[in-house]
Amino acid sequence: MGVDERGLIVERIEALFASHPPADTDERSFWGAQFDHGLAWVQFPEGLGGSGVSPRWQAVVDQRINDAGGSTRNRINNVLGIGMGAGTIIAHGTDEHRARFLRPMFTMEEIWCQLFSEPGAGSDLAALSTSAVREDDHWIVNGQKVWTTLGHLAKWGLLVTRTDPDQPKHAGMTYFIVDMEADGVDVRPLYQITGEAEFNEVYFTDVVIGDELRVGEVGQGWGVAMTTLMNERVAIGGTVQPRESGAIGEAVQVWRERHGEDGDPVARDQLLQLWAAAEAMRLTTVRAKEAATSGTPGPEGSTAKLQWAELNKRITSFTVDLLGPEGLTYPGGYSFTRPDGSADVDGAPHKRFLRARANSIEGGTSEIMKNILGERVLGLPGEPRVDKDVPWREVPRS
Amino acid sequence: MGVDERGLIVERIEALFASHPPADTDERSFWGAQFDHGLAWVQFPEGLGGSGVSPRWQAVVDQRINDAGGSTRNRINNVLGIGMGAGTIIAHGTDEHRARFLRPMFTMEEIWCQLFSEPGAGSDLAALSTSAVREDDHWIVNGQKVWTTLGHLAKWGLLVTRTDPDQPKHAGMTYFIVDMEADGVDVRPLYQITGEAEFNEVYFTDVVIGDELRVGEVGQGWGVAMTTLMNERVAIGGTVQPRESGAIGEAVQVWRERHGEDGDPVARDQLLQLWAAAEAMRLTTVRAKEAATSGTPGPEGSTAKLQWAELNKRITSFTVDLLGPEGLTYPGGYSFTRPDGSADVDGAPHKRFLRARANSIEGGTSEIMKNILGERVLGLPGEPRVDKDVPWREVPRS
Amino acid sequence: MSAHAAAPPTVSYVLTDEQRQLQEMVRDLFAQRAAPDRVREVMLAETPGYDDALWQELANYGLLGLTIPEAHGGSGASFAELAIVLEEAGRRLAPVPLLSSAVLGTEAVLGGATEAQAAALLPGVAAGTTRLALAHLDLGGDLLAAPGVVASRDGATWHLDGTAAYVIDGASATHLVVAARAGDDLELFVVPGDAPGVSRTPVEVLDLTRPLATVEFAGVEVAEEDRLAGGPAMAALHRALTAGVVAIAVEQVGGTAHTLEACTAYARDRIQFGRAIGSFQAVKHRLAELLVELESARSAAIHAARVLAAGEREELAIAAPLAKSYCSEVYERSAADGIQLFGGIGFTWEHDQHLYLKRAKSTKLLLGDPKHHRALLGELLAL
Amino acid sequence: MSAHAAAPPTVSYVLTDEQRQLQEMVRDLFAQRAAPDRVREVMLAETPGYDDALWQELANYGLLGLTIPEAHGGSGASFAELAIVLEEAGRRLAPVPLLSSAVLGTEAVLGGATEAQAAALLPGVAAGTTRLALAHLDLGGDLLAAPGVVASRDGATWHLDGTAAYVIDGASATHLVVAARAGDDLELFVVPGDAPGVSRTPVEVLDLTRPLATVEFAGVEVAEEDRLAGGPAMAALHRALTAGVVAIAVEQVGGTAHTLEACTAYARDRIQFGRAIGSFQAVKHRLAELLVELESARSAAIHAARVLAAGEREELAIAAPLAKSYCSEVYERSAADGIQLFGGIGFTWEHDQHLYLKRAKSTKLLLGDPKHHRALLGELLAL
Repeated sequence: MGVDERGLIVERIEALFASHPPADTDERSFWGAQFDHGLAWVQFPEGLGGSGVSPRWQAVVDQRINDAGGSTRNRINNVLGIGMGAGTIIAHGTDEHRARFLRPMFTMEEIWCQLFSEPGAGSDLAALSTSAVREDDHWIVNGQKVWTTLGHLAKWGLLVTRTDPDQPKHAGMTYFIVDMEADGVDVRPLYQITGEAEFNEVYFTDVVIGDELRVGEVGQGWGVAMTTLMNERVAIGGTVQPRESGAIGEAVQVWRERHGEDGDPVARDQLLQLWAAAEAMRLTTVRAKEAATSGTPGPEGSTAKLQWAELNKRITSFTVDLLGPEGLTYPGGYSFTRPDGSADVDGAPHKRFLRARANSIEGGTSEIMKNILGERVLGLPGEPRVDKDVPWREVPRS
Repeated sequence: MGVDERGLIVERIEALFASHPPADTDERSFWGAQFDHGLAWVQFPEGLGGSGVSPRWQAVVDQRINDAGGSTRNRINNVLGIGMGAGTIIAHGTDEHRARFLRPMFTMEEIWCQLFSEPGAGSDLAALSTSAVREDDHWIVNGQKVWTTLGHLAKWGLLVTRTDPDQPKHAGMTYFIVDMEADGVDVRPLYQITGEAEFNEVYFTDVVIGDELRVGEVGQGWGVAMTTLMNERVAIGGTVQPRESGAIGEAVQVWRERHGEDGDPVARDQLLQLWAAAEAMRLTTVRAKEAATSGTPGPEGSTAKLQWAELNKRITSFTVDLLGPEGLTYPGGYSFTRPDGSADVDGAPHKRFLRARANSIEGGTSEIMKNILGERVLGLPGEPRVDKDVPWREVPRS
Repeated sequence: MSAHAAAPPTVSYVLTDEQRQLQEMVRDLFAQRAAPDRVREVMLAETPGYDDALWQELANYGLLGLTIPEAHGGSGASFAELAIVLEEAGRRLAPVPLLSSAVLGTEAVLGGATEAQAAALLPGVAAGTTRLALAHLDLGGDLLAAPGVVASRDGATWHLDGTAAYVIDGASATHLVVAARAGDDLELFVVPGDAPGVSRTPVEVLDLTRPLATVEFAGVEVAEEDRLAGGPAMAALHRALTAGVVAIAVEQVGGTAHTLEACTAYARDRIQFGRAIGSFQAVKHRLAELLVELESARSAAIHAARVLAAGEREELAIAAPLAKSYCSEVYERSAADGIQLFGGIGFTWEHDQHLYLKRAKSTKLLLGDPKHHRALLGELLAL
Repeated sequence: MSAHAAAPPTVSYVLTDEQRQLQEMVRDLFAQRAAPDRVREVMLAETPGYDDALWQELANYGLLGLTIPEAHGGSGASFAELAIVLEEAGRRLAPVPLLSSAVLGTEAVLGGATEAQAAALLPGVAAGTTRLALAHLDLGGDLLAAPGVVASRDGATWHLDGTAAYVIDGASATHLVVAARAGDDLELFVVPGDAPGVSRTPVEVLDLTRPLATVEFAGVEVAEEDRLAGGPAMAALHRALTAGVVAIAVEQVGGTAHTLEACTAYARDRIQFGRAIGSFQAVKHRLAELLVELESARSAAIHAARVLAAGEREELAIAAPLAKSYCSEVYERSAADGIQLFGGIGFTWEHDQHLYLKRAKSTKLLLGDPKHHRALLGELLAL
């Protein structure tokens, strides 16, 4: 079977490259053709950007595109759509959703954002209170969301709302696709400790969403959101990077430039501890990738996310220490600007140090990740719950 | 007021020393006279070994005795009596208890032990199941206790029992003094990972205790036990030691003997981290002692216990690492003997390394200590409880 | 082995009634005058880099001359009292140049000036009209490295050339205490901040609440009478830096205490899963650990401040690096954990926790990082 | 910079069907034959220091010759298969001399022996009748330090004098592979354990499940034909020690995995406060962290075993110290945390967790501690 799949994929790649030489085709056209050849998400059905094969062939496709001078930056720059929304739409959307949204998402004609977290619903996402009230064939949405990456650029948002406050918290939610250009949607920059606004706050005031943009059944929004989040946690920290890249690569570079072989042995040992931990983690992603034979992300993805977040924080902090007195500076100053693109981190070690503080918060805090690992992987019992089996409106919130 | 107290104490010390020169009096006679002069526990009432003054004067007394060549080792060798039982008897005992037990406790004519923990009731002490059933003027006790220091040497035990299984767990307990030589008391050595049996298991089979040996009211055993435990946690880690003594002193000694100024800089920095932590902790005990104006031990004692336990574990483990290949050995071998005296630790670093593993378990685990600090000192709310307000016999146990 | 002796009993850890009153007064003052909005206003302003009204108020209360003799306009208290002010300033990140002027600058002058020089300089310092900054680092910025400024003498006039880096409050100080190499010697000069040939450039700093400047000297003329001539300049510089190290440790304790208090309050109020998050062990235990660390750090810092105040030099040589290394790490860990405990909101610019993280990171690196101070400790203990 | 290249794609991390069968078979075998009671019985017995019946069973299954060529009586598999056996042995603390004989001794012979010497020795090793032990440390016990044994040649006969310390299974081995100094050279000799002049004294060990001996050589006569002459002895010794380092890392993963499983089971069953203790975050989160650490350690150890099996020497030079340093620390932390998680019962002799703690501490120090291996790594990476 694997042999057939490989043959199919190689054949399609060659057909794609013949009609649209990667290096000589503009990005948008190329991505459209890639979609039409079933090579956007190879595990998706035919006609929806897929070829119905194992998702592991996607790496082969992307590698070939990169080798041939093409771009796969859409996966990064529209990550909330391509990485998380697409899988959700395939799993829970209607045929109309699939036909309408997937292709322009993949070609980046339409950017997507995610509207889950709220000021009062962070780790406890299911406590969310943004309301959607049905009127005839549409819904009226009011509330506030936070941490909305790309919100200011997005055409569409993945939105979870409270539709029945009298149900227990997990049972009264409904999931929508919302037009970010609709009346009553107000996107404001949210400045972070780096001095940049990578995220947004989004306010909804009497925003109208047609019922045809509902994803999943009324009251089933939690299950749909979980599909999106599982994809997110796999995306964070779960990809295989080259040895000595990322944060540890930067630490090594600072060490070589400023310390090197005459450097302080104590700092060197700390660097090597971090190097070893980073490499052991990297080898785990290699191993996990090799072991993954199906495309369904499971709780194992949480391991990588947790470990990466904690290690990234340690390494970036250590790197600033290696700078010595220059660690007192913030090159370029606090700009109070909105960076381009999504959460990719670049710039001086100082900014990466600050940016990394969010790693253990965004996409599931480290505490939540440990609960998930403990309960779903190790099978430990949950804590006594005071917020289940009672109507949402009766549960204390802040 | 402080001036009066000082004058009183100094006067009594001088009277004691005049009649019983510390260096020339046998220990037992001296301790008896010390008791009779009100200098055993200075904060206790007159006639019960005390002088009714602030407990801080005790340090002056003990210092003077030591300086004069006398011994205060009774405080260590009968620690469960002098350190914990005495305060409990003063607070909750009858006049008969006070008259009968305190003096021979202080003179070490009678050794005491503590019978709280059970195999199924460790951190959750209030889950204990050793039963005491009333018959006329006495009680019949059945059950098993563990971690009984000095159990094999003790004349008397501080015992907490379950007297009403139909009450919620904290309400159905009663506290007794038990004669360890009574019929039906079986003390067995409990070997530890060091190969020694510093503790015992104690089995009770139809042991008879007269009601006159009950401490506190029936059903009030939990409150009495708390008095004992507060004294214990203060005793552990709360005393002021000289700089560079104890575990860090041993680490420094190993470093000097085997490494010294040419030693590995990485190990030196680790040693100095531990040195700094140990000294900061020591200075905290100095500060706490100076700040303590009353003799009522409070939850602050938990800070010292928690910190000392965790640090002692780190230091003793590091010290074995400093030994290099000799860390592979266990000098003297595993003896399977019962050491003299109480939990004082001596011998090779290897044994201290193993012994220290229990520091964060005995006298309240570090997890319990953190709960106490979080809830009683910081005022954080407790967890939802499933074991309160229901009869003890209905609560799940293991 | 005398360096090993335990802290002498002359040092007391308990506040006197007067000290407690001072603590309450200063805490109230900073709570009112160094509220977060005001701190942000000052830190984002182009100039002057500190809050002059608050500074004058501190002067009016006599808090800028606590270690200055009464003969020179000070209150003749001790570093123990100054430490109380520094801890409270650290708790609020108060935007005033205490570290630069009241500690580093004042101690350098106290250590290096003649009586006449002290009489000329210190009354202004105590009154708040003179604000000193210590310029002693080269661009490499190593602690006690050869300064980047060279002094050459021409009769009764000196010429200063070179660059001093990472000068705390260097742009706003009225006077710079400049450590300069003069042949094989080190000399300290007091130079007006606006003297001809002095140019001061603010550094883009991680911690906006503590401005730094790069100060360049191009043929700056200094009269011989402005060379501190009361004693060896190296000893005076060492005295200033030791006091600075202790001051930072005390300030770090204040910042850690603030973090613990703020996080604890939040953990009591913030509800997730129908419960206050402080009821979860993941949060509760981390705060309990922080409490333990804070109390130890406080002990180390108080000890150092007290032995400094008591003039116990031998013990200070141990106590200062102990405090700086230990408190730096506790502050950094607590400030970083604070962000995690606050969660997403803690990562926003509008929340204050990041100001503490940045202060923690900066003070950890300032005047020698923990490894540096542990190495000093190792030498003293002969380990 | 080639040492920096990522792991070559030739190394696979997924078990083949055959390897999975081997893993299941060995796991079952040790579960039955190396149950805790049996481990304790062997460890407390005066002699022989290992379980001979289990050893013979391993031999019968062909597990003692996995890395020995078929021509010499082995199964001609690879270190990847041996690593599977070692991990399972580590999981059970199986009382068999795998590390000493199947790894250190066998690799020294494979690296140093002539074809004839290999043909004479290895069939017995594979059959379990020959048990090798490597004697290469002096009393100082540093890794690769000058051995404490000196060899002097007299015609076709060598004389060995001196002491070899910390010889793993040295008292029970049938043959010792002795590293000795011969002038400026290093030589390896194969000496029967009961040769005249050899005296072997068991060491009082922290980890009773892995006996060590001090072996003294007093004018021991060895024929030239028992000097390993197939290649440079230093290279053979290095090969043996590298394999030993990787073997220990793999074994440490087995011990860590056992600890996590045992603690998790206990945390599900043990009730305090009316709840399984695994429902408390203090326990749950620590176990989750342990899971993360275990999986990383496993990756590092498997990687090292696979590159060793694949003969990728350049990558092995990085992979081996990486695995030893990382897995040692994970094992030690997990084994110590295990005691805490079990609480009081975990501190008793009758509970098994202390056996893992002692194994963890011992293997951390054996053949170079983590700092040593990180220093090696630093040299290789030019950091």
